[in-house]
Amino acid sequence: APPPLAEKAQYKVGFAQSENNNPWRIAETDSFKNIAKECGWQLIVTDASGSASKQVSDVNSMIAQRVDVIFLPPREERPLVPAVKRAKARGIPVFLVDRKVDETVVKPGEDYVTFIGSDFIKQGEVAAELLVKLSGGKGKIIQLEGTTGSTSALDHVVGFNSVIAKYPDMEIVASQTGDYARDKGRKVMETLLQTNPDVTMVWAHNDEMALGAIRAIEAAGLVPGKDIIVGGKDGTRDGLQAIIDGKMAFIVESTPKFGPLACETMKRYASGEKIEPWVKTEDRIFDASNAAQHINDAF
Amino acid sequence: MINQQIDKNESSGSIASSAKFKALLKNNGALVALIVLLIINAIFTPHFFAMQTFYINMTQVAPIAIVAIGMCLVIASGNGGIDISVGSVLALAGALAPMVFMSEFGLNNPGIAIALAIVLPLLVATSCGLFNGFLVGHYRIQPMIATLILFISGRGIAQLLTNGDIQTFNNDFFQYLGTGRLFGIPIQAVILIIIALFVSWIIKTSKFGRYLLAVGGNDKAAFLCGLPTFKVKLIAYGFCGFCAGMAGLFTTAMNSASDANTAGLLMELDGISAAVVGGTVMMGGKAPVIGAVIGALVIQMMTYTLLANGISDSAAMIAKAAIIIGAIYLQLKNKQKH
Amino acid sequence: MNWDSPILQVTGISKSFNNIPALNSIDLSLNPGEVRALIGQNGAGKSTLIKILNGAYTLDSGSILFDNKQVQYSSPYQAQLDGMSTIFQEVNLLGYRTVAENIMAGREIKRYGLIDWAACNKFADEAVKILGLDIDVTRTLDSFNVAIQQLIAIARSVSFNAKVLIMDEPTASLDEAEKKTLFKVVKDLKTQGVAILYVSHHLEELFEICDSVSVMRDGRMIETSLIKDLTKKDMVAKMLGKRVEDILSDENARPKVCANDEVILHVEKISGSGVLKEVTFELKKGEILGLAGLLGSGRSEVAKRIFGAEQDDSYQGKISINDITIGVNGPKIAIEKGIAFCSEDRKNEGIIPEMSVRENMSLVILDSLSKNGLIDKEKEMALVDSYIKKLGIKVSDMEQPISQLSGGNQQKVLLARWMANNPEVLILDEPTRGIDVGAKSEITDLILSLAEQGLSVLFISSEYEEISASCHKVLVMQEGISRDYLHYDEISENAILDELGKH
Amino acid sequence: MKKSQHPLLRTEAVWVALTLIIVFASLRYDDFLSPYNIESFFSYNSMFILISIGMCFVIMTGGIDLSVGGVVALSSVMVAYVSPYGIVTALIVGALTGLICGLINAVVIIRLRIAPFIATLAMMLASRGVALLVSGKQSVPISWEGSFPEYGMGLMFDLIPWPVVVCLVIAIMAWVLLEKMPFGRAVLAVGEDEEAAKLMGLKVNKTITLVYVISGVLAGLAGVTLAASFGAGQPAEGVGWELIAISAVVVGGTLLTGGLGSITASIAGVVLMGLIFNILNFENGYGSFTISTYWQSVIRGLFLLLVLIIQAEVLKRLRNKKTAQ
Ligand SMILES: Nc1ncnc2c1ncn2[C@@H]1O[C@H](COP(=O)(O)OP(=O)(O)OP(=O)(O)O)[C@@H](O)[C@H]1O
Ligand SMILES: Nc1ncnc2c1ncn2[C@@H]1O[C@H](COP(=O)(O)OP(=O)(O)OP(=O)(O)O)[C@@H](O)[C@H]1O
Ligand SMILES: [Mg+2]
Ligand SMILES: [Mg+2]
Repeated sequence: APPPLAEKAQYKVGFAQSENNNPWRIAETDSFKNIAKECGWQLIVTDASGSASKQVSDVNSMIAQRVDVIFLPPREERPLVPAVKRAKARGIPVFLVDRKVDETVVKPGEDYVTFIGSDFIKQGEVAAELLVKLSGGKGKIIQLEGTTGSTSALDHVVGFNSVIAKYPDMEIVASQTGDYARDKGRKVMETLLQTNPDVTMVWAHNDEMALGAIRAIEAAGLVPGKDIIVGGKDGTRDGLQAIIDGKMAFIVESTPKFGPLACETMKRYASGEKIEPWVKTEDRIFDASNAAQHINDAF
Repeated sequence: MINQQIDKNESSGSIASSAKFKALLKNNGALVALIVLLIINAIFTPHFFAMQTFYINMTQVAPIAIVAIGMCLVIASGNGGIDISVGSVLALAGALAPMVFMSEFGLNNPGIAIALAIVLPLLVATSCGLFNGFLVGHYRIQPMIATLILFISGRGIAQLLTNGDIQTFNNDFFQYLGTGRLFGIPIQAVILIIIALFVSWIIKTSKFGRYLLAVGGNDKAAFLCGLPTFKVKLIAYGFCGFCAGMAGLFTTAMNSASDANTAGLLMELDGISAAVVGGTVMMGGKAPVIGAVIGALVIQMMTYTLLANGISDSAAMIAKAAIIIGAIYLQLKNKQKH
Repeated sequence: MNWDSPILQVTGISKSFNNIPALNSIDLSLNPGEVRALIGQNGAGKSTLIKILNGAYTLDSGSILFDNKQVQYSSPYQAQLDGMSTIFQEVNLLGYRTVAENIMAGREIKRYGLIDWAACNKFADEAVKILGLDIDVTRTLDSFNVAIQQLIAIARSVSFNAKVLIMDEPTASLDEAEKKTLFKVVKDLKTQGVAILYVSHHLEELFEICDSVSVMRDGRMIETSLIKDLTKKDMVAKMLGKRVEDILSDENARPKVCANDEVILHVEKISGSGVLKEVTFELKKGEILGLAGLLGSGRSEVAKRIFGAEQDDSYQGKISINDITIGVNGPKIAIEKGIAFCSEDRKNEGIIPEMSVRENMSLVILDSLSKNGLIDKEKEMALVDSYIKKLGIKVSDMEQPISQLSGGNQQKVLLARWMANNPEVLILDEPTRGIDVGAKSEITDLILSLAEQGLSVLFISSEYEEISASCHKVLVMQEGISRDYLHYDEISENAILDELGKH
Repeated sequence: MKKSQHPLLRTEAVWVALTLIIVFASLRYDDFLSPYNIESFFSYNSMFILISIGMCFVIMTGGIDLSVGGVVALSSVMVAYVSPYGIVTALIVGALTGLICGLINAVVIIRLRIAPFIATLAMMLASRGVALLVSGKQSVPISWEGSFPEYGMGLMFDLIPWPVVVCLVIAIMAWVLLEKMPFGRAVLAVGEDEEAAKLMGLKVNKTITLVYVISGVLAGLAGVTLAASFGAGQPAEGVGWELIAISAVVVGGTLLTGGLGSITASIAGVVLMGLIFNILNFENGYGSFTISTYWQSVIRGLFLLLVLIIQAEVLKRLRNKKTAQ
């Protein structure tokens, strides 16, 4: 079992962010910072700038500082295994946030307390099903992938492709990385659109790339939402605005606001409750019907 | 003797011109690479011959090419000249522009704000370049390390200013910088061509150009000739900063958003590759500005070709490496023969 | 000594660069214990021949017989191991490394596979002692002046047990005292049976040490004869390919007395953080003032100080030109005030190698050649063309890169660079270093005629012969202090030497 | 006994800064000098020490190696695949991977006469490309059984992580190589003046080849550490590591122009730069205020600026004084 946690008024808490360079990550970090006071945390935040090994080293420096709890959004599945192992060895309970680590090596309820987060494969499936519904199961698709090698990007591809494969009239004509960035997403989309003019759908692994794709579609003289259906993921303010403007068809939510859930889960654990291995977040679907309603609490 | 030469040239005009073209190709690995890429595209890439292809490549190449021009001058200024901070400066300038016209003052004075949103980022970017130039020229810190400082901190400053947020905006005037066309040519390309021709002309005909190449060729000798070596370096680095700033404005305008976190990432590599593929020698003392632009076109066409043909970006990296080495090797080989 | 079985025999060596012949069927033979002078104008092919002998270049045709073996070395180092050592025109050692490391480089003494520094230092110490150098071999090379560095280079070569020693202008940066040391070494080696091939543009010194002379011209070997059969004039005539009668005698070179009294340049008690302690002198209009002194006496520093070439806060003293005081804020101000300066280090501080003759020449006067920051190219070409003609600079055309010119012609381009700016004071630091007699006298003539037109010249040279021939007045410097003047009538080589010996 | 250190090589700055920073941090933070922190600090930074030693050799010849980050990634991927065969195999495969990359660098630089900056920039792209291709863009799992993970996560004598031991051995070897072997002298000679080195009979091409090979091999070994201590073959890791290594070497007083350099000072440079991260983490934990990550990069830049300006000022004084001896 993972190391126990005493019930205290004040905790020294480590949050080892993997990178802080996109709105989603920033919102995630902020949600931990925002809940800290209310939850009685003295929060140590580190930033691994996208390097898995630095993230391990950040966790190590937290262990050295004898934190009570570590919240870890692992940059990647496999490389963060040692971090989890070491924390356990030093008697510090770890909560994984938003991404998992390799479950064949370390297990929830044993090496770490639990995984708090969404199901990336599911998100991919949901997105694919939405496209099927909107297109009537027919058409050509471009997929804009997340950063090469990231777990989320890999899982999204798996989920998305598995559903599309079931529809013979649907074809993914191109699947390229846009690095989760608007600029790159735009450039890639511009090029892909040029070589695949008959494309009718785009799914981007985050709203930023979707927004970039929209710019590219417009620049090509086409109308997003009419000529080409665009789907996103996350639920950013800009993304929801694009739905309201009719440029984006849907967004599969992937909330970064783990702070409250993390606080609650930790309290439950401290009180001795047995925690389920996966604390799932409720991911909604945003579309024209509800975008306006949610835009004010989007990040 | 000179007269004789002219006679000879005239009598064999057509032969001379075709020989000239051959010589041009021989001396310009970048041009060869570009032509090869165009042929490959003509054969393999679907829908390659379309106006839209031209537009896309023009708008996408503009930031790289402009940075490459700045990089070309910095490398030409000698003593290991290089500027690896261009990406960070690009991000900084790109982040500043929307901050200006989305500020309260900007919203109240839209006209002035647009002008300011262009001038201020360029000023800041130029200052960043001047700062680099100061470290290089005054403290004689090796350029790669001197510019490493802003490479690390520049983006941090941009992120601090924007709090890491992406700033999305809707501003037709400013977006014109990204999507506008002049005589049917994307506005960035027009600006790029103007800058390239102007700088190339300056290098060839002006006192500053001569100074730059002299300082790059032998800065001690240039100093003893009373040339303002420090000022020349300041201008070269400052101008490189300016170019990075311009690229930042383009990027922000294209996206109708600024993103301090990712804008211009790895731009220094593209800029350096383009400049060098275009014939800039790392030793300094040579500033082939037009070559740098051609080099940027090579880099851009390569990216486009690989992407358009669905080649994975991992394979694309290897291809890029090969073409950089290939183009430069062609150039060196032909130079050695002379 | 065996004069009949040569240690080195070269027959029919030819070499061309880019189809331009540099050497044309050269024959040469050298006996053990013989000191052979190799002379010729700049570009005659002396260095090329040497580089072929030691394997730096490959030959196109011909054969080299060394020590009764047919050889063709792949590198100078191979030659050195085999007993043929070369001392190159420029010091080719490492300034950051210690003297011992320089001497031992490539053949360090090892113990248990690691370098035995104590043994290395000892070996090096002995190697330099042979040359009469008493220096700490664990100091870095660049803490010694060029002359000592040159001697260290020689020590390295000699320590390879050379059978043939090739020296390419070894005295170019040595002063009289060090030359004496070098000559002594040469004589010692000679008695040990080492054959020496000695390249030099200083024809007088050949009489002191050489047995025989080979003359090269335009890549051909013109003649070899015993030195006692020749006069200096004969040599010059052969080098230039003229008749002896056509060679002007040295006496004509002496400048006319300078009648002017107007002082242009005042230098008062300047000193600096370097060797400069106290230097005071005046330079009159149209006067050529020689600065004589031993190596490291601070002559170059005086020049650089006047020109503001080194920005150093610790400089003191007063310098004024036409009664206007000038500071130390870089050469720009000095140039504006009418000072010109040709550095002793032509390669590193003079030419811009990648640039053409035209661009090199016009660098200082670009301001006056341009309007609104743009260069008037026609004006520039006209000006450059006129100077090429005026100074008789040998170039294929003005767009030729300066690095392709011979040393003498490079120097003329640099002189033209400054003359074009119409300076009032011209500072020349070793302007004839490494330049052949022909070009040398052309340059001296040029300086004399400039002075006649009212230009004041500060002339620094380590050749007292040259100084005494071309100066109105000579200032003797020692260890950063200006001593006495020698006036027009007192000037002679011996007088300078006497003066140097006084203090 | 051997020699006087050349005055242009200024290593004092880095040692003084290092001492100050360690004293400051150990007084301010309780657990800073705890064995755990020291051990984990070095097991992470041992990778940077390895590549910085290689970089130091390359820079001393007047070259530069931008490919180290990519080579680390590629090596870690290759090593992960062979991890079931134990650590010895892994070390060999890692070193071999680096060796091949280094050799290619050297060939491009020497045979094709392409500037090191460009040649290794191309290798930086190529090695990363191969790493991503081979791994299918995903991190490659390692075997959690046997000697491989033990190397990464176990401690020698329950005290020192194995990679740190290896790193230490290599550091000593590098020091001996530089200071006590002819090869080290050749490296410095080539860096100061290639022409002179050639004339002295030093094997210039061999020396240049060897330094790039050394740099490659050490990057390869860093890749082994990355896979073993940090849990997987990581094709996307190592971005920007070349800059960390270069700045560490420069902060250690080595000139980028070549001819001078110090292994120990370069290592001190790595430790100094690494400590900045470590201390910023501790400062956040200290609780008086939180330094946002954006501020951290600004602070790191400023710190680098400070060190460089001090170095430059010292050098300038020295140049002025030099003639006075
Ligand atoms: N590497 C080279 N490439 C092309 N031409 C060369 C090269 N080296 C020498 N030359 C040419 O060969 C000729 C002989 O040059 P060399 O250096 O042997 O003359 P030198 O007699 O040593 O002159 P100096 O007295 O100036 O040293 C010159 O015309 C020179 O321009
Ligand atoms: N670049 C340099 N590096 C090291 N030492 C130098 C340098 N320039 C001058 N010195 C030293 O300063 C002293 C004075 O040199 P300076 O050049 O002024 O003398 P000089 O009389 O002109 O002799 P030289 O004929 O060598 O130029 C010498 O002892 C020399 O060692
Ligand atoms: Mg010569
Ligand atoms: Mg001198």
